[in-house]
Amino acid sequence: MSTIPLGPVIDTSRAPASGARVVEPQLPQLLFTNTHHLCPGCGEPLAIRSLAEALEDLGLVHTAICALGIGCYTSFGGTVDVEIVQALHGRAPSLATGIKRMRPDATVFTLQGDGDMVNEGLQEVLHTAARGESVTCVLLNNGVFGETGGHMTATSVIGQRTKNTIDGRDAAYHGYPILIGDLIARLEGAAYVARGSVHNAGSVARTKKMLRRAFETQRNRAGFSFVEILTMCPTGWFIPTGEGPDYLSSTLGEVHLMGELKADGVIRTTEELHAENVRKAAELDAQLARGGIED
Amino acid sequence: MSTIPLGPVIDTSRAPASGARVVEPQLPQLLFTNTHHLCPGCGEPLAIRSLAEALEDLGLVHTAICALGIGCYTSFGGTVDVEIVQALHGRAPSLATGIKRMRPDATVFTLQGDGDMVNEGLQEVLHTAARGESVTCVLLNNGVFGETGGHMTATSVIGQRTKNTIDGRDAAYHGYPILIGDLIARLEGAAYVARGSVHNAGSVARTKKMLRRAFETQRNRAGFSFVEILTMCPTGWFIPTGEGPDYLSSTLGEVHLMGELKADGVIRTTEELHAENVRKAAELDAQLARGGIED
Amino acid sequence: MTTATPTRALMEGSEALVRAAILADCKFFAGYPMTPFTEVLEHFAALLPDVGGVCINAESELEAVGMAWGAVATGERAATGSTGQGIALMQESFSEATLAELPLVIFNMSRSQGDYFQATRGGGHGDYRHLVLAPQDVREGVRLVQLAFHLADKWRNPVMLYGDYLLAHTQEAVTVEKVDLPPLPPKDWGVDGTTSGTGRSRTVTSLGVAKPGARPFGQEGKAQYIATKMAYLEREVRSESGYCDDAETVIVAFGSPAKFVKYAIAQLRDEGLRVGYVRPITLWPFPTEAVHAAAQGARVVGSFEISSGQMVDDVRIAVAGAAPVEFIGGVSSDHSGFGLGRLLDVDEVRERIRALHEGRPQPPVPGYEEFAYEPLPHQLAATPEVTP
Amino acid sequence: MTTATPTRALMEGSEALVRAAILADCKFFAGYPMTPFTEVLEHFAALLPDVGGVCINAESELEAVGMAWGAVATGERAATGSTGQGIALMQESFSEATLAELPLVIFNMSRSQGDYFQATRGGGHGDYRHLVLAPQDVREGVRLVQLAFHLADKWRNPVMLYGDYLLAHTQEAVTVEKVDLPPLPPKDWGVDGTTSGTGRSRTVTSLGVAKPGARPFGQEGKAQYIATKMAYLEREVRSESGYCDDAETVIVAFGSPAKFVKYAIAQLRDEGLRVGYVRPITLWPFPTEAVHAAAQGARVVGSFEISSGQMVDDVRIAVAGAAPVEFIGGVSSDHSGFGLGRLLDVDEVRERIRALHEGRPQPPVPGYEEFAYEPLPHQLAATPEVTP
Amino acid sequence: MAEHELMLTGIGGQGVQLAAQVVARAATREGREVMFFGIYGGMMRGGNTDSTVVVADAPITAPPVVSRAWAAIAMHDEFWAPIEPKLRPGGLVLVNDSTFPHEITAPVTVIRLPATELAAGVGNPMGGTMVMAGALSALTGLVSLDSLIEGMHESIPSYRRQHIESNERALRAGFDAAPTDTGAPQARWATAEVPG
Amino acid sequence: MAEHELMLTGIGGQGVQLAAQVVARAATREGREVMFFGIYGGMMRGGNTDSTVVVADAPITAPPVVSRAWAAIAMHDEFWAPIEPKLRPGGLVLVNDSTFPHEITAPVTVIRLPATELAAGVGNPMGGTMVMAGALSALTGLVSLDSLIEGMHESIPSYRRQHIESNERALRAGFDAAPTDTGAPQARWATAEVPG
Amino acid sequence: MNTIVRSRGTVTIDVEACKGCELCVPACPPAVLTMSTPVNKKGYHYPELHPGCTGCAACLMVCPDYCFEVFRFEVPVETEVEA
Amino acid sequence: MNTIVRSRGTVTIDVEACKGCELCVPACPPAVLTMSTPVNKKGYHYPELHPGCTGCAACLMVCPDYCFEVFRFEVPVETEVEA
Ligand SMILES: Cc1ncc(C[n+]2csc(CCOP(=O)(O)OP(=O)(O)O)c2C)c(N)n1
Ligand SMILES: Cc1ncc(C[n+]2csc(CCOP(=O)(O)OP(=O)(O)O)c2C)c(N)n1
Ligand code: SF4
Ligand code: SF4
Ligand code: SF4
Ligand code: SF4
Ligand code: SF4
Ligand code: SF4
Ligand SMILES: [Mg+2]
Ligand SMILES: [Mg+2]
Repeated sequence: MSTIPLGPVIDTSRAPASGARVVEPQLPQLLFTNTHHLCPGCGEPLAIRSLAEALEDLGLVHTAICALGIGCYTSFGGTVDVEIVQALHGRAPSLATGIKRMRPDATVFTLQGDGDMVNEGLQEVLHTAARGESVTCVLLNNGVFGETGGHMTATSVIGQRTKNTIDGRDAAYHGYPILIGDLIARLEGAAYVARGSVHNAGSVARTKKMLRRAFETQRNRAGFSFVEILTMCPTGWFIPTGEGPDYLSSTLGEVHLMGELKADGVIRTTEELHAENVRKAAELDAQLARGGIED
Repeated sequence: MSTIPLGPVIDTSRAPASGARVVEPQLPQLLFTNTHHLCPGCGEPLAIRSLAEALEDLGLVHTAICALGIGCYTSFGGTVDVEIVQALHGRAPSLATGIKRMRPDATVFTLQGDGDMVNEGLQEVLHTAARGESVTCVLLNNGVFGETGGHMTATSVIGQRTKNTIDGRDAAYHGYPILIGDLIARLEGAAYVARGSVHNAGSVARTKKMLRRAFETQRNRAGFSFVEILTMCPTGWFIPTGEGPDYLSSTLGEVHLMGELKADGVIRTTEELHAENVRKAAELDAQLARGGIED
Repeated sequence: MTTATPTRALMEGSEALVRAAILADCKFFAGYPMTPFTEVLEHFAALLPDVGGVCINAESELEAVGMAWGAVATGERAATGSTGQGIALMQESFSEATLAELPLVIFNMSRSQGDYFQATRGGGHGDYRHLVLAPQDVREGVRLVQLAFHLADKWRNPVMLYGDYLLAHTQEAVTVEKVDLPPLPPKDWGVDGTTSGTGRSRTVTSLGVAKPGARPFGQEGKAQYIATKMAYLEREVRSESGYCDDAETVIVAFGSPAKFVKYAIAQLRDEGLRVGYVRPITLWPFPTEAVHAAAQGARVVGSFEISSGQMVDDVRIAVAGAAPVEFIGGVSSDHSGFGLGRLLDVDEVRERIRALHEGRPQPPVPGYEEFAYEPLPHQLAATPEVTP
Repeated sequence: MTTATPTRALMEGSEALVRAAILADCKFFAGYPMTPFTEVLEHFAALLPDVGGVCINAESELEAVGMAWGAVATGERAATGSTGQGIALMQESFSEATLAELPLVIFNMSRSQGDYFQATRGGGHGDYRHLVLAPQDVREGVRLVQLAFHLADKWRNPVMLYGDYLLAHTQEAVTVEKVDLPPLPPKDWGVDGTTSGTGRSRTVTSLGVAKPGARPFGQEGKAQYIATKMAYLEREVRSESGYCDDAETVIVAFGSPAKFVKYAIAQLRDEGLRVGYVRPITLWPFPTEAVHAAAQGARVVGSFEISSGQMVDDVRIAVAGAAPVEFIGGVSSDHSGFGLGRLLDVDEVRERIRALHEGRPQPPVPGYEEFAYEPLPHQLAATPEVTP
Repeated sequence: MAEHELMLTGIGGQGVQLAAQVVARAATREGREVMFFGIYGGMMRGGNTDSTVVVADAPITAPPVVSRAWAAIAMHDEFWAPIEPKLRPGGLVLVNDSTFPHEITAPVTVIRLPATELAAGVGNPMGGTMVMAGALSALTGLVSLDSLIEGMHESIPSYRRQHIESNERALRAGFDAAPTDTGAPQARWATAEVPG
Repeated sequence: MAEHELMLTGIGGQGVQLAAQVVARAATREGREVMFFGIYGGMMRGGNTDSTVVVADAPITAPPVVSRAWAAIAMHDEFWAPIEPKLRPGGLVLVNDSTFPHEITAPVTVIRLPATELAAGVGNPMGGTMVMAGALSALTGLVSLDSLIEGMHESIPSYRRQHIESNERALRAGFDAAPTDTGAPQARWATAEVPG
Repeated sequence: MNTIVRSRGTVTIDVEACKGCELCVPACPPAVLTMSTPVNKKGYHYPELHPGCTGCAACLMVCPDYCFEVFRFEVPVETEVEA
Repeated sequence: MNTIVRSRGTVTIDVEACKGCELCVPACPPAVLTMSTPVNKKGYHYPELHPGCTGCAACLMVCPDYCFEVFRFEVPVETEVEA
């Protein structure tokens, strides 16, 4: 990161009158508004933006149906311009199954949290994956039940702060986290499995690509596709908002390793993922420093 | 297998008057009776016998508590001399958790079928394993809901005959089987994971050893232990009883590979298991031909 | 036999109900085996693919109802089903499906009539109700299945078909033919993906969440909306009455057991006894007016149910003091616990009705006394007051 | 504060209930977060380890009730709990736990009173019932929690504590002290492993399966046994009545809302109006006799509930025509849908009672009209008959 | 009452349910109203197995489990006791003499046939119930022999096709073996004056 | 009616719930019967936040959500409207003049204090509600200043211990700033002749 | 030509418990079990033992109906058998 | 000594939507965003832009409240800045 001397504050209340073109609009086409009631520093809106953009990039906008889980992200049901079938807590993958079987040409995906998917509905997502159902499940994994106040979930990592593990999750008392992406990758019905994150711009860009590949997998009817996205929950982690990204990468991110866990039927090893992550991070940071991520 | 000329029929209605000692009693201590209502050729009673013997071998008889699932094996609740807490279909691992937390010195195990554990209760066993709960889950896997008439379950292998897949399970329509032992082995909370079978005497003997190691794991409070046992269900497979063992080894057995999938924290590869199975089978057959399995 | 050209055939109830569902354009089914519901699932699995439908052998009841929920949300006709315990697991979904206004049809092949409360009061949370249709036999089942799909769509509300072991397994010579029902408006709310990105993307939800431009219920508003909707559904009440005009004794009974009651009452009428019956066809809404009317001139009203007495609550509410109400049924299952038991015998039923009519105590339920609960000494002592 | 030496402290209802449970020797709890039940789980998690107990943050409600089931089967006192939807998921277990005679205690912190049916009729299958205790405030909650554990053990039957947002979150100055309750026999049925291999190994089951020597119920026998047992449980009925002797108008209300009703009635009495109340403390068994007695001299009986009218069924059954019964409550939640809403205001409640007393129509429920259901044209047309 | 209730009883493995099915399908083919319900005493061999078939010309009012029978086919006496009191006076019982030694005292017409032997005689040792069904047709005309044969064809699943011919022989053997001078309700259906 | 209902109202972030908690704990320490219920308009900053505390000498008969108040502490006027009609005639309202310009017309005694400024003056800019609680004590004697201070100690979670001292200063500042000649119900609790 | 067949062990068979599944027959390493011609009370054929048992217990291990008890002779028993 | 700072791009910031989480500040590669001293209507500090923006959109990608729109200049803008 270069450091240049700080000049005067520039007026950012309106677009430059001329001589400039929009690189990124404030909102993707599929978002009605930027008003939402999620907490400051929450990672979920970032994941949802990537999701919307991935659908737009692939021209799948008018085919999208979302089976929506129950968690903080649920309130986006009113602000994304996507058909929604609201699921009960944990049940979205089954809904997606029923929808897809009746509407095989639609792009059917779930949007769930870790509490929704890995606690209450663990069985649903695994069976749907094993069945090779041609749907995409998207997991926003913050390692807590954000909505109910930040309690530990089945994905909280050892040492993670949550409402009921203020001193960090303790394996002896609370058990071990489930690495859901890794489990799903082992199921034959799962064609594409990836884990992204939104703790910095590079990860956001990578995550969007993963979402695109997942939707392509569905378009090609190649089987079940799955994208897990690590998101910050400063509220449930009981930390200042600004510390969210670092806390994410040093706790959740160290255990739930980012990367494409399974693509074209091949499962990646931990070492492969690690190496790739180091390489990609450097590459993307360099691109950003040069002026933007090259698609 | 040697072939010797057949002599006259020997009276087997009573024990030899003298000059002989019992090598194996008709019933293990923990079975009240040999009367049960399971079908001819069913593999479940064989697995249950091994379970009873394993507890006896380890001297754990007066510590045993079974959380019993719902399937054909349920009727054994009345014929085994083991404390039983009858669970609802799928829920035994949670019951076992509650029991063990209140009775840490007891040997707490579940007895479940594939329908019970991998369909209705997939989530229960995975969460219990992830939590590293100090209980043993025992799965009788016949790849069907025997009790309700032999329908396909989440473990039925591709090509397997069941009531609703008389021409064999078809991946495109029904999806792929879940290799539950393999999944559980990947969970950090799981300390010991093995898959046995009862399709011949050698497998029965190996399975009993697995059960012993599982209960030892529990006794040592080393974490969650799991033994899956492949059992014949000629009724649900719609085949003659005598064909059960071969059908098992050529269908279920080829996919759900027998062996210790995880022991002392190490996960075995498919190749390792395969090689071991070939070696062990030959060894045990030789022992049997010589006059009995050496412990 | 194709469903297009109905022919007459001997078939078990489960098959007839399934064929009726397909005739009603049901395109999706998901279920999990459980006696005596299993065959409904089997017939759907066998027959739906032929008409371009899908039947999934779901991995559990929770997943079955979820899949059906998804299918219904697309605007296709879809159903699920189970038996007592499986239905219990689905209760959260039934309640919320009512809030989401989903025309889900539920095949409840119960093990007894002791699931009346489950069906009519639900185990779900909140002020929801769903219609419950209880056919007395296969012939009527074929018609009520079609009505169930119609009413579900008419009201955008779940509808349950309450059957039992006898309905599922009795074989009858039946013609599965179309029932005449009026057309319904197109389902302009079903999702198919095409309205995404248009500014008017559709939402099927039990929550108060709404897209810009849609009705912004909020949680409270949604609950009030549904509560007021339920009052309209009460119009769909249906029942059958017989011999009530001059009846001194009126029996209320539903489902297969009602056939025994009706048969027994015909015999008693032959003997000259003034007995009549009301048979609720909808369990919810309960035919309160029909029962109340029948009770007006009666000396006594009996509720015959194969349970320890559940519908009798609704009978009491309906009768509202116009006559004494007695429960004359009992718990009675076959030895497996899956079917209906020894009490279901026309002779037994007739003698119970006769006893009621003559003011005598009820004969014992077969097998009952043997297993009656014996309270322990400490249970006979009154528990002290703990509140001031 | 240790539980051994009760001191007086300001604490929220959830904490007081949990401390009372621990005082009653509850050793195990498992639950899954859900508003407004979450804090009950949190306090159990914080306090149980101190007394050598265990609280598990279960991965779902199904797992929570399963864990509690296992713990109860050992003979220890144990509990679980949730809110509407989570309770719905547990219904299969509640039903079967009743058959298995498990003294399970359930903390139902509901979002409204619209879960009355769920609590009293269950969504489980079959002829089971469990006791339901509904405290009006924290002070009473502390006592009823202890009673719940006592009754569960006394009868070997599940007992539900029905609370709500107000009970869970209101803070009161309370002393959590022991309630005097008689001793109970030892739990000679609980499993601990030691009876295995003795020929008399214990079995805790909802099925009719039995070991040699044990009572061989069979499925039918078990159902009959439990059905007859339920009749004894009805003895545990509890209620409170006030001003009923000369009341022309009797209001029935339970739980937190009953406190509003009682307060309003005291105001109306001050004005000289002859109004009284009955407050069921047990929702099941319902205080049928107390309500019937109060109704005898009354002109009208009102059921005030925060729902679209559920308990009113039981009121009607109890009154049995002795007086007209009117529902005077309504659906009213706070904006989140989790708490109780605008109708819960003493002024509102008082004017509803006054209107009933004076024979005037009920004032509108705040916010109600705005969201009332508007039937569509095709819904106003009668559905044709389909049965012959 | 123009509803004709037939009860069939025996032990598992004798083919009681199949015979009931065959009669029910035969009646269905003849355009009758038919109701058929089977009760098994468990999956195991040797348990009781009962079946009732009701045939009528108008929609059936009887419930599926009938408490009175116009006729019965008795294949085994082990679980016979509760059936006997259900016979309508003047009714008809066809007894498989080969497996049913027990005497029937109810006021009914009892026809005894060595059904198992007759079946064995036509090369179908398991076909005793088919023999009885054939005899029922001859004795009562409830359904015609042709309908029975067609009903049997429909009732045999595809993987059991090999049994069709021998079953047909058994049906015919029973039809032929039925006595013609019994005083039993012989009349053909259309003109039936059957008791009850 | 010897139940004293106090309502506190403001917007999120002003410390209304804490002040209610402190008063409730103070009354609990004094052996009173106490009931306290808070209502938040959502998690977001700037939403409404109300609280009611009822204090009595006998078990409280009022329900947790009271519809009449004997006294109120008004920290912000944004969500004040529904509160005003609930004041009992002759009651007392303490208004934070710093953030509540709105005029109160109800027939009650209104005491205006520049609470935010007073708090800032003792080095606790967020302590306006503490100032008001102190003033309430001085004006009504509902609870003593000492009890308030102790109640505040109990109410602060361990990781916020650093605020204890400045809160105490704010409580004292409010107690001292309360006018002594208001005609408000000054009497100490034991002899209280409070309205309603 | 006759052979001497040595039996190192023997078994008892609870024929009334047998359900005729035939699993024991191929399981017996020396192949000294065959199915009976008569049936038991439940109507099932059951296994019969011929000389040559080794007492290996394979039959017991695969019998779902717990029909076997297995013995080993202190001194093997010899039987003359027609080849 | 002053420096010339080139801005290849710029952004708009919806300050009233901002919840002051500060995620954008460290995300900006040239570090040209700082948090404001005043607060918005909700009471939050919000980011302010200084010269040197590259139009890389990193801020937009990490802002949970969708406050940014990103532009690139056809011709970079240069600002003289005190070092
Ligand atoms: C059956 C059921 N149980 C519990 C709840 C309560 N609940 C609502 S959201 C939630 C947690 C959601 O966690 P997660 O999916 O991780 O989403 P996040 O809030 O973290 O975004 C819970 C437990 C519920 N709605 N339904
Ligand atoms: C909630 C619920 N759903 C369905 C059933 C019906 N049911 C009983 S046993 C069984 C299948 C058991 O299969 P499995 O566990 O594999 O045992 P098996 O019969 O094969 O030994 C089913 C579906 C039930 N008892 N409970
Ligand atoms: S609680 Fe966590 S997940 Fe929920 S909105 Fe706040 S930060 Fe986001
Ligand atoms: S159905 Fe299958 S599992 Fe069940 S008893 Fe028969 S063979 Fe065994
Ligand atoms: S013990 Fe061995 S050798 Fe003897 S009969 Fe059994 S299997 Fe054969
Ligand atoms: S294995 Fe057992 S049940 Fe099967 S044939 Fe042999 S003895 Fe009989
Ligand atoms: S676009 Fe890039 S350089 Fe410009 S403000 Fe945003 S992050 Fe900084
Ligand atoms: S990331 Fe967005 S919400 Fe957060 S401080 Fe920056 S502009 Fe504000
Ligand atoms: Mg989460
Ligand atoms: Mg199975």
